[in-house]
Amino acid sequence: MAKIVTPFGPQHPVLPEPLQLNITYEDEKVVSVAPAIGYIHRGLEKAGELNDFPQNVFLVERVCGICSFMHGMTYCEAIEDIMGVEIPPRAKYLRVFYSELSRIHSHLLWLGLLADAFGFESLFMKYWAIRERIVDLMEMTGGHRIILSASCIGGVRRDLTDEQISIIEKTLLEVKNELDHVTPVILKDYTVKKRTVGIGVLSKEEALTLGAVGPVLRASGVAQDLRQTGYEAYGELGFEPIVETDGDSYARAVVRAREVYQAIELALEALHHLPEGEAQVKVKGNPNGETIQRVEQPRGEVLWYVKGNGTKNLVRMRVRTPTYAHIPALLKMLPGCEMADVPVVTLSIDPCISCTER
Amino acid sequence: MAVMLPNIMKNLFSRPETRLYPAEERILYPHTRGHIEFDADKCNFCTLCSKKCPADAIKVDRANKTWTLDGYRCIVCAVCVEDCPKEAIQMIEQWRTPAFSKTVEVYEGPKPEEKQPEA
Amino acid sequence: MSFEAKQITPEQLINETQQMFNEGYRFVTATCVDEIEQFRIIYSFDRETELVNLEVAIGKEEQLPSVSGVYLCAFLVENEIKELFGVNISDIAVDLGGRLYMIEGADPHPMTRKEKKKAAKGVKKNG
Amino acid sequence: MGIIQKSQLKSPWVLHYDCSSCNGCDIEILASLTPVYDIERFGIINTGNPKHADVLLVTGGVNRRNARVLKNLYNQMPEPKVVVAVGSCACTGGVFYNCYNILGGVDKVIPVDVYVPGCAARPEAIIDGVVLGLQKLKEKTQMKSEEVAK
Repeated sequence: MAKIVTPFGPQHPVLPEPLQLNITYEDEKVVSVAPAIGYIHRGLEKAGELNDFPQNVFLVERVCGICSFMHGMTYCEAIEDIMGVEIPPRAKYLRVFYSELSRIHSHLLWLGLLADAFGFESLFMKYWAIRERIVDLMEMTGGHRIILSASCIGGVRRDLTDEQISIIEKTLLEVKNELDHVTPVILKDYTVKKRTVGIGVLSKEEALTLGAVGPVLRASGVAQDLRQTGYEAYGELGFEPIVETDGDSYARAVVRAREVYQAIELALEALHHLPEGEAQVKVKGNPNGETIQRVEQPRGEVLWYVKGNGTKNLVRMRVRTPTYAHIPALLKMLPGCEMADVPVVTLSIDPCISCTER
Repeated sequence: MAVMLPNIMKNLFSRPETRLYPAEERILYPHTRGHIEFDADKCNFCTLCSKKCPADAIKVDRANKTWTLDGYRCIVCAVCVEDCPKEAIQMIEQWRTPAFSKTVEVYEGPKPEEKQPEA
Repeated sequence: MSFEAKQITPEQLINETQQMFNEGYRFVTATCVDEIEQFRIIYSFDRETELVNLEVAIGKEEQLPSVSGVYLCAFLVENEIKELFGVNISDIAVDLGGRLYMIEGADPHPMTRKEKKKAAKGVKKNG
Repeated sequence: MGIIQKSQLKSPWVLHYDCSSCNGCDIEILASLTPVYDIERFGIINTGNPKHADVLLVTGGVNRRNARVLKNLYNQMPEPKVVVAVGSCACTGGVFYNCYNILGGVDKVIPVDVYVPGCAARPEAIIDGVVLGLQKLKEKTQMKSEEVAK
């Protein structure tokens, strides 16, 4: 049988973003995959060296529109670490709250997209309808539907009022209630299982050596979550990573479906323990030194390296995003599966290409 | 599909989720970042907003007392609003409306000659 | 500051990385910093959320061996460093030919820092 | 105006292409297709095929590699067609104005008919933008039918 090379992307109905995979098929089976990225490369790291470091907060939030808050937060943490700034406890809890809100939004978005990838249109619509309530909360608290811009160097720009907190608590419980009806579909439905069980398997050893992170790593049976390190206020909130052992697309979907519940719990707990006081401290001076800061994003571990030399401009700013770490794993998962499964497997890593290429 | 059935039945009899946008406009939350509005009378042309703007959307000309906003480059981050010492820039909840062509908003402050007698 | 790195030479790199691999570390990333007179490359590894870094400093023209023979997943980041900084990395497992992000005819190594401008600034600050 | 042209205005099909945006506008475009904003009420359908599409929604500024893809998609779309630039990046380059790989707004590569500002543009603004685009489409259809008549 002759081998055929077909490009998957950059413009593809399943992918909202341009990722190009040059896939070699033998009949219907995938033999090998070569990535060809660069369709969204902007050169953001260089722009971070040209801008002033406070301006960068808004630039790095636009690394990715889905996990926007977390990028901004990690960058702020890195600058605070270099400058030796201790942020107030209220800001720490607020950051946990905003992070978990972003996580719920991102996971619901992804679960919807997965349903879309295997043609379960009504489930896609249902998930996105639920997600819209979280987006409303983001608009109410952060001031924008997508780009929250809530984090700033020295704390949090947007404090919550008691009235807002009661609305949030009510809405999150409602969302949880609605999810109770929808999550069984992902967990038990025949269509979902048929399309995901045993597809794109990544064993525990492969996941570790290929450098997979976040839900992909946890779906392969490694209980690793950076929130265990207790950054911000996570150390004070009870937390156990969610682990599945099968390592297939189904396990990855289950991990994320269960993490939504966990995120709701954590967000509610953060609000419950919210300390009184200021949410922001004034920061003066310029960063001088270098640091590495890591945070658990919806998609996995993100690493920020920041180096300043005592001027307004940074010397180097670098971000290693979760999808970047997942591309080698994806190249391992795809061979052996069938042509029709390529979109599902590709989506199962929760690809975010604008993160990857920056 | 069987697991989805309860959801489908529920959807059939529940209120639609849809916001009938052009027919019914939703009241925007307070402090939503929609677009910025400038008040030339309050401004002292200190150029702080122009320096702080991450997208370089604001241009301030000190000599001619003009303040220029490229609304199609503005990323509504509200940095200028927070940092303006004279509170000349305000955040309005309503989003900026789409248009057929890109326009730049130019505001002129009081001319230097007019202001001198005061000072 | 939450960042410590073990200084090693380019010759030691493969052995040290192999040792990391044998100890069960996960490769996180490599970060290249252009220090104008030389490149610093920081390799980060992770085991159960504990971060360990190796740091290599090489001259601008020197050759650096690839760690993608040990950790296959390093090929992507090494290709990126090779393209954006122009670091001479040899034997990358999957060599994309220095065309990962940019196209033919674009600025060859856009992430390198311009010596003149930065040096002048530095003098000003010190003086 | 024939029946085909009229139906084109009543039910325009959109093609979405992400140039180098941050995903913010993309998920807002998807959000406007889902139940809460439900752009299909107006007969607007998202298609993956440029040859089926009347309206091209572009998000993000153009970079060196995808300028060619964008031109390809634009050229494949049948006349008359409308291009809507969604978001600040697609209008002017936005916050990425000083990135080395960004050429600028979409109008550097293909002609743009409607600009939708905002970072990220809200679904309401996107709906407004597409509706404005339809006015443009009507003008173009009329111009084309006049040309044919001549």
